[in-house]
Amino acid sequence: MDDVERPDAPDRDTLLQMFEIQSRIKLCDERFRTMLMSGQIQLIYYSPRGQECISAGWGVHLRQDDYVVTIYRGLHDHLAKGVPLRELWAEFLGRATGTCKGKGGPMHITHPASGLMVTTGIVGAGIPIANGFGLAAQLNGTDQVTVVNFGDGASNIGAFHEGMNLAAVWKLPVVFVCQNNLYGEHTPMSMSTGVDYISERAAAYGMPGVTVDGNDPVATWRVMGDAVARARSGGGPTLVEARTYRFWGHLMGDAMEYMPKDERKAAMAADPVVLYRAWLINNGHATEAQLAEMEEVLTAAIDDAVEFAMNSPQPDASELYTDVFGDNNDAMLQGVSR
Amino acid sequence: MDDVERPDAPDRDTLLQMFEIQSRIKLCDERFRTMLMSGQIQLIYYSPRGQECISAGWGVHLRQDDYVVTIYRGLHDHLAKGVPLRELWAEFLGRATGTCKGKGGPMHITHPASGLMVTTGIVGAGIPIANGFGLAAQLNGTDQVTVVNFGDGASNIGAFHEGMNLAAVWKLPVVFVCQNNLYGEHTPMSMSTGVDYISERAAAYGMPGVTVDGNDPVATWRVMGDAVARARSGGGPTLVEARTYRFWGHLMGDAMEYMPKDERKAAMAADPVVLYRAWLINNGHATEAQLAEMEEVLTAAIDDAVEFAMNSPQPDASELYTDVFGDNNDAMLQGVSR
Amino acid sequence: MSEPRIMLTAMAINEALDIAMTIDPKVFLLGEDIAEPSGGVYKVTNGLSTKHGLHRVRKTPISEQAIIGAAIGAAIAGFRPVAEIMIMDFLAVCLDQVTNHAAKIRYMSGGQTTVPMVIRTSAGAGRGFGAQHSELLEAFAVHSPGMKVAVPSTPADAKGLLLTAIFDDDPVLFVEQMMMYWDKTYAGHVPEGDVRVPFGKAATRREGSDVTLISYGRQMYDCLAAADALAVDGVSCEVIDLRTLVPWDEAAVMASVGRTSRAVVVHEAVTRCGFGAELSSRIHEELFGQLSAPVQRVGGANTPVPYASNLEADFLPQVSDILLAVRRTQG
Amino acid sequence: MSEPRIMLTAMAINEALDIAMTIDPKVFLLGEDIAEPSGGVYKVTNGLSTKHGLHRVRKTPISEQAIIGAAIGAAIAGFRPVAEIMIMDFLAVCLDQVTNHAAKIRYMSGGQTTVPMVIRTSAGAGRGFGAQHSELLEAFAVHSPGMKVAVPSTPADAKGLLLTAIFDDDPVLFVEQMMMYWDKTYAGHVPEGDVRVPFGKAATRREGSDVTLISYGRQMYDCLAAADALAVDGVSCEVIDLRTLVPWDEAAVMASVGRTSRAVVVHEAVTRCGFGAELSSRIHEELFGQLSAPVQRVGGANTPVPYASNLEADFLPQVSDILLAVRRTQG
Ligand SMILES: Cc1ncc(C[n+]2csc(CCOP(=O)(O)OP(=O)(O)O)c2C)c(N)n1
Ligand SMILES: Cc1ncc(C[n+]2csc(CCOP(=O)(O)OP(=O)(O)O)c2C)c(N)n1
Ligand SMILES: [Mg+2]
Ligand SMILES: [Mg+2]
Repeated sequence: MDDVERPDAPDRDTLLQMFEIQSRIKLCDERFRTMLMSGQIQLIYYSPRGQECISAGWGVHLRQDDYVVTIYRGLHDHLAKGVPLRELWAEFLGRATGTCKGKGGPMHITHPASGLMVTTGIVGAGIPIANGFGLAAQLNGTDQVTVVNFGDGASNIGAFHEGMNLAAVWKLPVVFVCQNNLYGEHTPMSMSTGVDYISERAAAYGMPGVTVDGNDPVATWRVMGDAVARARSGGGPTLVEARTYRFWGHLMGDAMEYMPKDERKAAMAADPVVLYRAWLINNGHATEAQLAEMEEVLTAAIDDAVEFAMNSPQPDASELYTDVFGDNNDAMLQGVSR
Repeated sequence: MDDVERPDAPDRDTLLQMFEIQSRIKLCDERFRTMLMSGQIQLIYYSPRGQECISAGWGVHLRQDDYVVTIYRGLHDHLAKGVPLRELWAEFLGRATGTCKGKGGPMHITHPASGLMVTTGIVGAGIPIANGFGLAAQLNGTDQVTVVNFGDGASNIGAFHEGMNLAAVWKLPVVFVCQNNLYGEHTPMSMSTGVDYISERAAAYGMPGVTVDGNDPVATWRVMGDAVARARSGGGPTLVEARTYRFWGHLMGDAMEYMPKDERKAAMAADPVVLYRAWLINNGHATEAQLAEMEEVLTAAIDDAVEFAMNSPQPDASELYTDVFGDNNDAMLQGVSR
Repeated sequence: MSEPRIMLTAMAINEALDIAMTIDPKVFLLGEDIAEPSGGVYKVTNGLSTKHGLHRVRKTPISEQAIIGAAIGAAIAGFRPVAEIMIMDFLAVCLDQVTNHAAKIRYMSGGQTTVPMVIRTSAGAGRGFGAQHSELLEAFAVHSPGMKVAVPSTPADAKGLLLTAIFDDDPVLFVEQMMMYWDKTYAGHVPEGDVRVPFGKAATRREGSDVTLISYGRQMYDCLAAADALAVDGVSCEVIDLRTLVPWDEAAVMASVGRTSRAVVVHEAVTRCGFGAELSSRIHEELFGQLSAPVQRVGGANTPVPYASNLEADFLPQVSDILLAVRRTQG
Repeated sequence: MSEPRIMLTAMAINEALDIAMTIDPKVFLLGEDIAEPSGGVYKVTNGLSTKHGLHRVRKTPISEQAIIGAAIGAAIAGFRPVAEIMIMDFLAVCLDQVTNHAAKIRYMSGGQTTVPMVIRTSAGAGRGFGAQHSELLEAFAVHSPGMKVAVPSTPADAKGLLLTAIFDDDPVLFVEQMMMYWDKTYAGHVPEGDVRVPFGKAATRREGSDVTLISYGRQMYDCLAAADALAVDGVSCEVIDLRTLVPWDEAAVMASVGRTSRAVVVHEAVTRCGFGAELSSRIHEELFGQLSAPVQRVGGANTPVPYASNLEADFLPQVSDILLAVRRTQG
């Protein structure tokens, strides 16, 4: 984000709210990585660092009763939808106090109270499911919106195609957010995808498609706002491609030998959260002290969540066998010698 | 086809060759339907009547060593690729002398000697498989072309999307022929598909896409020729949408209550094979006598094939257990009490 | 007492769907070609879109992943969707939505989100449809913890089990053998109204003392036919119809086989790694030492389903196969 | 005699791929991220694209149906493709290509077209990947006539069976438990060169006289550990490693159990309707009357795979479960 005032910017509250979400994500991510590197915790971790502005961009447009679906790389989306820090941390660490009692884990965060409905580890699979939430709202006659997040790589899988087409044909209130970080695991988008812009694919369904710089919070906010408003008002679905970059590769421990060093260096130098922070201050939307205080509060909340999670027990052994079915679990688990 | 001379038409031999293929399909289809209605034979039959010009349109461009993949509604494609009448009829009737010894049936006609490689009953599934034939040609450095046929309905399934994208990214020598007959089973295309023209979907893969009147043999011939030539010369895949109509609904016995009567009547009145026949005569490309003789020869060949098939035995009972694996079949079939 | 209401299987299923939609606005249907004017390729959903509206009887594109996905999301959001997968073999194009999502979501969310949906699917050989339209794949769902599985054999069960499935809070795979839809051989009395058949309760279709035939779905009739034939020879067969496979009625099976000391399990699916293997294993595990003969399995051949009618008939488990299997238990 | 060549499982697989590509130009690989510079997410294909070229080690989009489809077509056309499905649970997104096409095409074509391809896939719990990245699904393939299935337990078998799979004329599902790839616990001697291990020949990993433990893949080691523990108590276990499930070595299993009169089958997959049910059924069918106890099954819990490390460990079959099962056979 260039350091000039933006006539297209939202009001100050919204600007700060976006920053708050971005910072929460960034600080959370930093804590995860620090604790992972120091060996305090161990888990498969997909860092969303670099992609904060996208979730913040839709986050401020959504109500609590709107639905969000996301993927294994979902921490930013979970936080943008308001999943509470304590339960989120506890779930990432596999504790009984986690959102899912430690049974789902980072790839399967669910917190209906915040509207975070499904996190899936199967590339593209959340897209058809998101349509179901949209359909529920449509059938109920509410104006709830569903936002489903996925990567650039996901746009090559069958579920994307089927889901996009059905949403268009049924005019579902769903916003399809393709967080294009230019890579799917170790493969650059150009080696896997027949188009340069994922948003070009929207036309194949008669759906509006738009590409936005996902590192520009103001532009992203506007595009997301239009898409959410279209969905909310019965105008049907939109495909938003928000272009960004994964700072830390596919997952922690990734050697990143397939990412050109300069490319990554440049992306990190243009850290969108850092630039946005500076922009807020330089354009008088906030003072350094204000933002620092916000960050302090967030840090304290993360401290608290980490402590809560680290001090929480693992799930009781009996939990292995619960929640498989709603009723009569024992009978359903029958047929085991062990 | 209007009754005026066409400057875009191919040479006379090609024109007559196309008519020969169309007539073979039309006559075969008529025989199947007559025999089904009279109860002489019983089988699930998907009539290709109305779609003859499309297969003839690519048929005359292909060599024997080119590959074709098609679907349950595939009789026209089988014939256009040269599958011999006797074995084809025998397979449709489940006889030991059929292309597949009676074990595949109409939905699974295979005849590698003619280059008819796979017929599948799963909507869309032939598309990814066709890429494999294209890849084989590409890796072998031959200039063989693969033509894969599918319906409008198939363009909404995941396999279509994955297959199209991979073909584009790998620049495979494959021609994707969408035989758009406006319906998928009982559902009109407009109720299931986000675009008006399937060819619009090509852009989502950076692939050339073109729509042609599949009832116009000359126009279809030209478009198919371009696509086949592009594939053969290393120019990569093309999506051809050939628009047409199913005269007899989804399958024999279909009540067709979902097809507007007038629409069907108009389509049948504009029978593309009949119009083409008239055009050939009226524009001096053939005489009535010439075409009638051609039809007689074809009818005799069909008579022969029908007789051959009807007089062929069903497969031997032992065939149930063969061809499951290439070796050591007994051991592989182990584990049966029966 | 009222007259018996004799119905065909397809009509019984239709009635269950109608009742469910009538009593609960959260029930809706989705699938290919299920709406009017055609009412489904097998006419099973005939009339329902006219009565309940196209918003509740929803025709879809040919997009099975989208169908199951939409059902999952709507189910989590409080609906009770009934999705139709036209033919069971097509489960293979959307299995990810079924086994990785519908089945696992309750567990992965720690019980926060449930997926009360039904997947209705028609299945089975005998129609000359060939290798890709004739399979019974219930074993896939049984092997996927989180899925319940029902396979009715009578019109009354088709209706009663479907109603139970729709109002169950877990995802249910509901298998309808297409040979039974409109064939009068399988017609039977169907009680009026919202009469439900519970899951996990087998039906004893015939009592007997020498051997227990355990089956489900259409093959139950083959068991009855075999029992008739064996009765002539003085062999008394008990015929147990499981009705649901997850859960299945272990108590009833063990009690019966405990008495007869002989069992034959029969299903249409390919024998190898079919549900019959699970049944056989369980019976041996529980009743070892009480059995007079090993449990016999009768199932589809371990081959794809062939097209030619003679081979297709041979693929299917035959009454004669059951007779042979029973003889082996008499050894 | 030369020194033993101790290798890790991933390296042994890599060597098999390298040899196959070297000796036969028709062999090529395709899958997500398998090429350089990264060489695969588990580095199993490391170096191969550099050596054999990007046209033979083909990175694909995230499109599993397209991957398997391309392999099928190329296989029919005379190649021997080796497709990688990164994690076994993802088979669910492409199962149609596997079970409806790869498996059935030879049969449906009456033997005219064959599909000599391999699907390599990594599998298994124990890495904290949760419910959608941890499953063993070999039973799906065993229940799909036309597919062969291999699950190696040692580096030598991983190499030798993979070479056999690649040069076999039928489609093979080749299951690699990811816990074994780079773990020294599973390292072992691997013969140099094109040394193949035949399908359908079990390996007796330990001889014993009291009970037969039948397993495959990683769980074979749990069987050995159980056998060690039981030896202390004077119980002598024979450990049979099946190596391939289709075909499986009935002769070896029946001979061993015929001698010991007791059997425990062990695998990682969910127990219900797992391959263990097939094994158990077959053993009872063949050896009824010769068994001293019912065949015991030890497998994954009948639940999705949980995330928390303590639950995940409990999900997996444990050595202690095997000990308990053996005790049950001693009755
Ligand atoms: C169906 C399926 N195939 C493969 C994978 C393995 N996988 C996990 S993440 C990933 C890359 C996805 O890339 P993208 O959609 O761009 O999302 P990103 O990770 O970049 O956020 C792959 C291939 C999977 N989880 N699911
Ligand atoms: C995956 C799958 N879903 C559903 C079906 C059932 N089905 C068979 S044909 C058909 C309609 C296909 O329509 P289209 O692609 O337009 O081809 P057409 O029959 O019109 O030639 C359907 C839904 C199937 N065979 N495969
Ligand atoms: Mg990406
Ligand atoms: Mg059509």
